[in-house]
Amino acid sequence: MNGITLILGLVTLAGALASVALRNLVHCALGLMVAFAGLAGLYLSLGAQFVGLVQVLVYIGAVGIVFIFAILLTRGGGSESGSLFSTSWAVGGGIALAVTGVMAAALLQSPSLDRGSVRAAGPTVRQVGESLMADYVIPLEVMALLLTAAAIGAIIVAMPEKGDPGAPPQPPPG
Amino acid sequence: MNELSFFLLLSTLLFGIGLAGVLVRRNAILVLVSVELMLNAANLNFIAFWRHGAGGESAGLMFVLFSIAVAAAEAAVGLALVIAVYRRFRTAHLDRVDTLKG
Amino acid sequence: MLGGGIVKGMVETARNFLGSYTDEARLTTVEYPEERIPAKENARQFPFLVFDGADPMAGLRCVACQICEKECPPQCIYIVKDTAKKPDYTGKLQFQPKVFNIDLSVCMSCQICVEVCPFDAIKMDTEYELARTDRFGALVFDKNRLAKPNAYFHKLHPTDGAEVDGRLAAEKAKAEAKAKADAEAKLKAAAEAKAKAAAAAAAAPPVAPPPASPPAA
Amino acid sequence: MLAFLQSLLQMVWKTVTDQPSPKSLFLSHVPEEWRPLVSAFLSVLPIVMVFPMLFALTTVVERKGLGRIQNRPGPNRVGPAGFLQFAADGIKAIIKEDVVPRAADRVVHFIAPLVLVVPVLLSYSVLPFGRNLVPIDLDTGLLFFFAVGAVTELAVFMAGWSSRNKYSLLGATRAIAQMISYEIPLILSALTVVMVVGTLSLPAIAEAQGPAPGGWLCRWHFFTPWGFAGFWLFLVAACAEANRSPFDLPEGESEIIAGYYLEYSGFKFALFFLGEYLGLFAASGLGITLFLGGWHAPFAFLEGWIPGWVWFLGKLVALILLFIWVRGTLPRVRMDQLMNFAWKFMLPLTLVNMLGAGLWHFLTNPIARWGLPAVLIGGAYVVLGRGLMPRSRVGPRVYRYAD
Repeated sequence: MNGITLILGLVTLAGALASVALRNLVHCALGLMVAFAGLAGLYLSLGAQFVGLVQVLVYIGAVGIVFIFAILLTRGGGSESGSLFSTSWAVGGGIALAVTGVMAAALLQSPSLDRGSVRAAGPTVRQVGESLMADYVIPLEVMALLLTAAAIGAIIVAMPEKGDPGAPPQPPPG
Repeated sequence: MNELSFFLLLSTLLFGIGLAGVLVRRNAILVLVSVELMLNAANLNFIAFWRHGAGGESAGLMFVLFSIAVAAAEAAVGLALVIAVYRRFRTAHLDRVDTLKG
Repeated sequence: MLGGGIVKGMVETARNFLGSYTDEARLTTVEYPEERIPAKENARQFPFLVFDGADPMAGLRCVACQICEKECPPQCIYIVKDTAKKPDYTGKLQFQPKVFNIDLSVCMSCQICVEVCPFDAIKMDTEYELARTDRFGALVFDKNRLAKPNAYFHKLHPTDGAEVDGRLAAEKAKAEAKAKADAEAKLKAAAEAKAKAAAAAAAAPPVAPPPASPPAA
Repeated sequence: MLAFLQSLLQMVWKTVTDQPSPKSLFLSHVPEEWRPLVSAFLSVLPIVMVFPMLFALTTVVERKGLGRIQNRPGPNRVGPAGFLQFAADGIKAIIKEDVVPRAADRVVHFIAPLVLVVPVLLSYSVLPFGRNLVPIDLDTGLLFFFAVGAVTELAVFMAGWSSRNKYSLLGATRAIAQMISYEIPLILSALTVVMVVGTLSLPAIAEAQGPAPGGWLCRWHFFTPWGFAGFWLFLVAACAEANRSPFDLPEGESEIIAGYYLEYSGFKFALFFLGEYLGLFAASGLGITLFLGGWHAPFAFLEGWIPGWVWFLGKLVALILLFIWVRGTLPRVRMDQLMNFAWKFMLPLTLVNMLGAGLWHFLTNPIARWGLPAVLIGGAYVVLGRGLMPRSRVGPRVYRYAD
């Protein structure tokens, strides 16, 4: 653990905090991007080059943009009006704090974390590709199916229905 | 504190922030954002354990790759649902989407 | 075939590109500060005031009738009438402007002032290099700055100038003829009156001298 | 001191003549703890100097070229034949007032140009500019390039949204939609090379396109059926990714004024301009590395005595001139044409192209190896092209009443 890792960790946490605590939804999404970028940096510092770059490509390039489009499509671009938090925010925050505390305590007390072996560097792209195509070929295919189904499903769910009472009013003809 | 426990602590905090976001924020999109944070916390755990694990296994990396793909699918479907809900209720605020009638 | 049109277009632009180096006639642009296109006869930019003779202020045709001020759509003209009068080209005494300002930053070069002017006193200039560093004071032109000799107007718009001069000369000739006729009539009347008076003088003394005739322009 | 200068000169000489590890001798004169920093600095410095300079010259050449295409001389006032115009423009951009709209989101508005330029500069770090000139020889170079390029979309959104201007936001959403649509053909057309060469490392891909043993022609991927198609697909997709004409809808001066950088002025606007051009150069450099043999000469006998970076730079300049030529020729496409072109023409064609690359990889008979992918890709091109054409043929307009 060196200084850069620490800084990346702090950046990630700051981004994560910003993404759940800010009032403006677009700022939240941008905070989420910061957290993703920090995580990608952490992956790189852990020697997982391929995963780190995939993280940037998929999370920042695709998921983040989808979030931003969803925010704009639900008119969340301005500051959120009304209550920022739910009515039971104290209970929820308490539960989250408790879970985090329990996990952190368990973690700090665990004796089995002191492992000596540290991997020198990640597998090369060739190794990643070979294991994807050999050992993990069935999960890969299932994943392809899942992604296709998700794409079709997302289109169908988001498509406006004919005669939907909530659908945006059609402009009068003529 | 060694490196592994640093990363595990980091991922615990990340998970905690995500959990708090899910439980506390009431905008549907922000709930999804928080879910993504929790997923990423799990990914960080996988990578950290892969790095400090024994043997030449790359299962941790593979799991993260698949997890990222699942997260992409989840985000697409989840946000499509949010948009459908918004179209029906004119809001993405979960407390105001409280009817089960179709 | 998809893409054929793109290739055709690319060939065309390549021909333009190479042709512009080999054939100077293709270049349609004018290198402005060094080269200029001579202004067309009907070109117009901003108005100016025409004066006759040598002295700009004495020869100003404007009689401060304020028609242009009223007609100007963006209201960029400001006129104050002078109390002193001066004779115009026909020799008639007319008002003259004490202040005549045109704000060029407001003027829209519509030429309506020229159309409505009954005295051919305001005409359109073709000067366009009017950039100033001060956009408030420096672009308000007063009558000294606006006054330009009739010869300048002739240089800009020869046809228009000839027509205006012809008309003015005709009017002046008419006015002179009228004045002459008037004078003759008056002379005649005076002679008749004189004769009458002479006839009457035998009975009574003369009453008053005849009124002075207007001076010839 | 003399030895230090000598090593410095030797480093420059080794860099210019394509010799391996030019920095090693020089770095031995640097204190131990400074070496990584100096090494990184020496790698970054040429990129930061050469490419913005190339950008500056490109702006002038582009304006002059477009002018000549339109039969006018173009900028010719500042400096000899107008070639110092970029200096005048740069000085103007720096001393201009930086206007930020009152309603704008100031922080995001400030960060957006940086988020655009920094990743673009980062993407240069994996491109091999010459035989031994690659800043970082990443195992995952191609993935790095695309991952870093994906951040551009975010910068565009930040710029458009933070300006609080409806034209900016429209431009940003247009740009993002366009970039996402064309990223898929871009990556898929680049993947054919990865399939054949079997690596994501860009220096290795460039290395694989050297002269065949005993042959006179270099094995550029451009000289194969899938590589030929892939190169043009890549070029079109890169053009759209960089928002270049004829795909410059996000700017669309006639309808949305200037798109996402409408509310930027002065130096921030210059940064956007710089980022856009540097992105174009980077994409061109990637296209050169993937398809046009990187730093290899086209013929084997030219190899070696002309240094590799000269070839790379020459190809880059040729591609830039091609982009300028295209910009001077083609009018801007419509939004629906843009999307149709991406999803109904580019995407299927890149998929067929991948199939062709696979056939090329596995077939051994030279006739089948050349013929099958060529027929496949050519057939797909014709069929898809016919499908894109409107049903009723476009002919000369007939006037029924006015004559």
